[in-house]
Amino acid sequence: MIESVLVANRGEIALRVIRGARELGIRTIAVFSDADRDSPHVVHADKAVLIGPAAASRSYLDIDKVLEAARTTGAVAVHPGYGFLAERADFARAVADAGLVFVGPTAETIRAMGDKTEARRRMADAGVPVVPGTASPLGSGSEAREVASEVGLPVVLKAAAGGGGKGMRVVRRLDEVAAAFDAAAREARAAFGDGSVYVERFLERPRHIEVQLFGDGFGNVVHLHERECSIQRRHQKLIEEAPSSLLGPEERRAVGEAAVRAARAVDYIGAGTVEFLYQDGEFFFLEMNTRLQVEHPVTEFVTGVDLVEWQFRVASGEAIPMRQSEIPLRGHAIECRITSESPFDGFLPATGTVRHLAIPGGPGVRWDGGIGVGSEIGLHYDPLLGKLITWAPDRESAIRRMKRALGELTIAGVSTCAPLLRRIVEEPDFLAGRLSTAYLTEHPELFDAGLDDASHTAAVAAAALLEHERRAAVPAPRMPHGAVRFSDWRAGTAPWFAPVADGNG
Amino acid sequence: MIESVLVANRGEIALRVIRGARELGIRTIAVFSDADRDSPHVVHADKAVLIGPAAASRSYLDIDKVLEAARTTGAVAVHPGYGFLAERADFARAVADAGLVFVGPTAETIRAMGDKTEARRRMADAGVPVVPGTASPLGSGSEAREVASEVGLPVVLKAAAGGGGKGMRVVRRLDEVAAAFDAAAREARAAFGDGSVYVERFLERPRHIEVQLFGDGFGNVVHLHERECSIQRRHQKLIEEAPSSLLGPEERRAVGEAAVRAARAVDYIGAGTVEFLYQDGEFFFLEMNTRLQVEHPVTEFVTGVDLVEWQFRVASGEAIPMRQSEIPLRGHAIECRITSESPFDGFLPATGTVRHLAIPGGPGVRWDGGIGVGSEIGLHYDPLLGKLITWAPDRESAIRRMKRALGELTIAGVSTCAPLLRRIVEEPDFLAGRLSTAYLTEHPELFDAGLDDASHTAAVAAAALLEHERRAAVPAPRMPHGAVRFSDWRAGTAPWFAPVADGNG
Amino acid sequence: MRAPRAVDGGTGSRYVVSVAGETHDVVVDVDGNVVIDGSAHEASLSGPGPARMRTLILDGKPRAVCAETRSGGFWEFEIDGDRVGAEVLDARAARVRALSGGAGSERGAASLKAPMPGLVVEIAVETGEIVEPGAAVVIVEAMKMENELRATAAARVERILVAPGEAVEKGQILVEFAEVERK
Amino acid sequence: MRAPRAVDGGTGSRYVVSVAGETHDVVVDVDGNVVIDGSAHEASLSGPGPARMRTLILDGKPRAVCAETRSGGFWEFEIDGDRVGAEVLDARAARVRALSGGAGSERGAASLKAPMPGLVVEIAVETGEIVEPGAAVVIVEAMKMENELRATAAARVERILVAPGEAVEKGQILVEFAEVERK
Repeated sequence: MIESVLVANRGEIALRVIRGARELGIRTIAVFSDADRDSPHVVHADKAVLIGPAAASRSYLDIDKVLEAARTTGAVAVHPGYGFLAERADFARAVADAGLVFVGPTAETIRAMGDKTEARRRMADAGVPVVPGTASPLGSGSEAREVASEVGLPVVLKAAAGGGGKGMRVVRRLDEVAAAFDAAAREARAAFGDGSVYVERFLERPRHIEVQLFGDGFGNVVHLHERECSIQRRHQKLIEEAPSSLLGPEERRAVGEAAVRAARAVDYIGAGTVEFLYQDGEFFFLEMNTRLQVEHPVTEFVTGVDLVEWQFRVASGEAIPMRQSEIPLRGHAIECRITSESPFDGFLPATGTVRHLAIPGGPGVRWDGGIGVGSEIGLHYDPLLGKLITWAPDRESAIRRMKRALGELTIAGVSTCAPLLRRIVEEPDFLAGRLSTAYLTEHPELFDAGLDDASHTAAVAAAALLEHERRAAVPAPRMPHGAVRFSDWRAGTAPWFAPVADGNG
Repeated sequence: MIESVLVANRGEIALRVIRGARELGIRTIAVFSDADRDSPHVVHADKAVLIGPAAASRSYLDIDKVLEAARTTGAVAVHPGYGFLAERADFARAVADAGLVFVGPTAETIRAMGDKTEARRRMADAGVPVVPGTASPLGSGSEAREVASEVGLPVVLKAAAGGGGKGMRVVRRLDEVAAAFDAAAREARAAFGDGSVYVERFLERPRHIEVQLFGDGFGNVVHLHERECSIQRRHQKLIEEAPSSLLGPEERRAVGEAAVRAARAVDYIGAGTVEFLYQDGEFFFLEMNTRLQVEHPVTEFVTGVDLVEWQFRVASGEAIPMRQSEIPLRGHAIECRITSESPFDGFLPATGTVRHLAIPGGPGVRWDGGIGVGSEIGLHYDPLLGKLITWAPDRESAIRRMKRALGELTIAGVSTCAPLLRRIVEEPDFLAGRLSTAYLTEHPELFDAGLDDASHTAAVAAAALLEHERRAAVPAPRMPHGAVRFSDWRAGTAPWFAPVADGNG
Repeated sequence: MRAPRAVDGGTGSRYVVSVAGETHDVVVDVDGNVVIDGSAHEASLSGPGPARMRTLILDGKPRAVCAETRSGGFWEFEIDGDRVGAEVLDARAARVRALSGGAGSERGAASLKAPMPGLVVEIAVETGEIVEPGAAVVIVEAMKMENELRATAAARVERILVAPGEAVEKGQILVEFAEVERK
Repeated sequence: MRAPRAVDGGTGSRYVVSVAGETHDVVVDVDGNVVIDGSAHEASLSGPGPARMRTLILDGKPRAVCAETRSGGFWEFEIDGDRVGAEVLDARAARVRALSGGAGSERGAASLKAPMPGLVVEIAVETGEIVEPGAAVVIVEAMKMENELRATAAARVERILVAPGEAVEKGQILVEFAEVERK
């Protein structure tokens, strides 16, 4: 087993990796920016190294600083988590060149799968079905327009270096293609330093099904069954589950085998995920993510496998400890992403200081968080505060457990998407497994703010009692007359900008 | 399914029961004393009823007040949790007489098993081996002395109405029997309102193995495998696990079948536990607990069964949903009880206000707590603040995970036993599974307070920096010269009174 | 803990509470029970004090309330899993506001404020233009995502106060609007 | 944030810190680094302020510190999972204490205080008696358990201040002892 690891990340995933390493007796080294000095991922590491200011480009994305931290602390391996440098082939290569173990696939695999257009080519060659579209990045908005008219509308523009919905635009009218191309390219350049954009036919109501893979470099490639991540907004996953309620045993085996074929085609080593879109009985390869996924805990719950442990074992030169037939699939797991976003204000990013934190507990509940009381939630990084995961013997029970757990979760001081999640886990289509990536746009009623009568009355009582108590505690202040009030402009229930949830990602 | 339930308890077990009920859609009614107005078990219920002052005798132990609360809220069932009224046959009968469903066995079963001497008789009749001792309560200290000399020293004096180590005394010298009898009777009277005491031969180094049972009144009785709870102090369990590292498949089946035999002998309905002592290849019946146990989560982790759900199903007249052969046993689970006690001061009860709470997370970790930030920890109730439970595919991994999780747990503002637990999960005999109820007395080194050099240096630096910061923030106060200091009398590492951990309970 | 005496008689302290656009008369009596628009409710608010988790038990139903106050009777809290803003005036202040024209007087004017700090990427409107509900007004980049701020009502663009490339603070006014007369 | 100037020269603030019976000279420099008994350590203490979780990074190793202070330089905190008490004097106060005889002067006298509130069940000693280490002195009931308070050193019982059946507060003196001369 490797002796030590530097975790080149922050937030919940850095803490997740540190937890896994600690359990294996691996010495852990955290890196942190000025903004993260008090983060849980720092305090739970054996060593912590300040690598720069809050801006990610000057800290978590700065390869030289990360490698310097590894050198000074004597780290023998580097775990990239997800995001930041996780899918940067040059980083994987720089880590290897520095004589360190990169916990992930080879730079060549990352490069091939990171270029979404090359990935499409290689998968098509390996006999894995892909969505119709361009085979290479487009040169301009007008070229994009041409291709779009060939492929047929609607189309989706995607960053070749992309992921997570960034640099992605769905277009339904030909005259909007050029402007959308410019916006997508701009966003892609800002997010990935690469403005390349390509076009695919846009599937209107697909389900997002992905398969967890593991390869070990000894010729073993196994899958750990599928996850379904159809509940998305702005191409970003919001709720994930395992297994998919869609698949029967036959389809499960078929899609698992297709994923293994895809992984073998690129000599895959470590943890990876092949994403598919499913529509009208057909699976299409979407992309391969050459890293741990945000939603890996649902797979851990239904298989009992610790995926981070497997990552460290494979990175240490061990073989995968299970055969395909030995990998269990037990019960059902659901994950809700808790982000610092205001769901009823079009998912506007929210900021604040965490003043109170109540984490759900009890049977079948897991919390993977990256915050503590006192954490400052700013705008420098991804808004993911934590993930709430539940397990139960069947999907219905897992959802009921999630509903119960969401009711216990309190993060005071910053708006989160939890109020929306609480509505989804009670919504009949979700309960029945009638899912697609268009789910949120097809359920605008979920975004109608407004308390029920009992809650409204309780809010009135609470406000009166709080103010009454405050006045009793301090000399009564003079009330400003006709002062600030909630603006008409923002009043009402319509969000500032409509949630665009019709993507693939 | 029953429509509503009143939970006649407080703290973590009340919250556990409320969680289970909520997931089944059962309306929940909490009761609370003046001291518990802000407790998590109150806020997570659908209704909450104040039933009296802090003293348990005037609130949680007051049968009339509990039944009155059930009546006014229209509860159709009552769940007693553990402790308080859970093993009071008169309560079970009063609940039934009020036309409510008691979530537990019949009053007759509770009475028979609650009288430890009658339980011994009935088990002996059913062919379950019992520890040599008296068949009925003793009349006086001198009678106790007589019996002790017959059975052979050492002996243990036990409250007939007892449980949880209260009213229990181990005696090794004949001339100490009479005084110990008086003390045990006094404690038993205070704790259970019944001063009856009986005598058993004391096993010096037994292991505590218990079997989880379920009966449904349709003739089905199953066991959910065993737990081992050998790590105890003052007859109170501190660490529990499932399965026991002692048993092979044959022994597991044998002890499970003995437990089922015991349950059938009393027509058992609901969740129950048969406790055995194991020494030198032999099992002896210790007692039967006619309720949910504190340590039930380890069984839930290895079987995937929600025991509270099963309790509600059986109480609603459903049959047990699994056959014996279908009950899984997967991996290994460990539970650490987190109590408000100072382990290095002889487990003195600690009080305080919870100022900060950091709950461990990540894979295979469960927290069942009854406290939140702001909770006042007083002396009115049991010192159990919460339970930390971990699961992993094998015992070694589960312990490593527990070590990691204990490292993440912070409860600031009140002393807990966590520092001792952190030492136990690294101690070689514990790691090797060399356990007995004498474990803590045989490992006095665990109680040697004292930081290692690095921690000592960190403490010095922290104190200097904290004081430095405090002085910078406020005008420097004049230091009192030659003022209060840590008393010589209490200095040193010896605890105020030695931990007495050589019990059975 | 004693509250100021009620201003206009009665046996408790009187407040006017606005939640989600609705206004209610509330009386808090000496025991902490409340009368809302004439209906009496048994209430208790307990807990370790402000900025912490509080427990509200209203007519026997417990709820966690974690509240923050901004100055002058404005409260924001989570209740039953949703976030709520509330304004509490005492009875006298409410009367004064009503007499002076109160909340109604500002109707028609509105401004678009930056909902978070970020970088202005694009201004999608021009001065004098009438925007329709749903139309993009300004695009602000934050967290590497472009956020399109759209109109929720029809309005005329009065002034544009920022330019593309400009960094803006949360709450900074980006565009001012005038009301559009509807036929 | 500036600390009081160092009393006896040097480039930082000087303190005498007692932890677990050991005393150390500590200098805190303007950057918040520390010199402990002449050894320099890189240090940073960050976090949201007192009564909250703080992060101490000492020579690159991070630790959570959750500290409480009682008045006058006494700190109690959890570090690496153990609870620690510490006393911090500035250099001048430490010198004055040393000159006046300081900590040593009270040796020999001791008292048994109630470690928690409870009910005295039994007094196991008599005035004038010499108790041996490990001997029971008083039995106090709390949380329905009897707690035997035992001697950890030999001592002569000087005064007994409570009686069986009496309710006692935490910290209340139960028995006073005098030192026993050892041959």
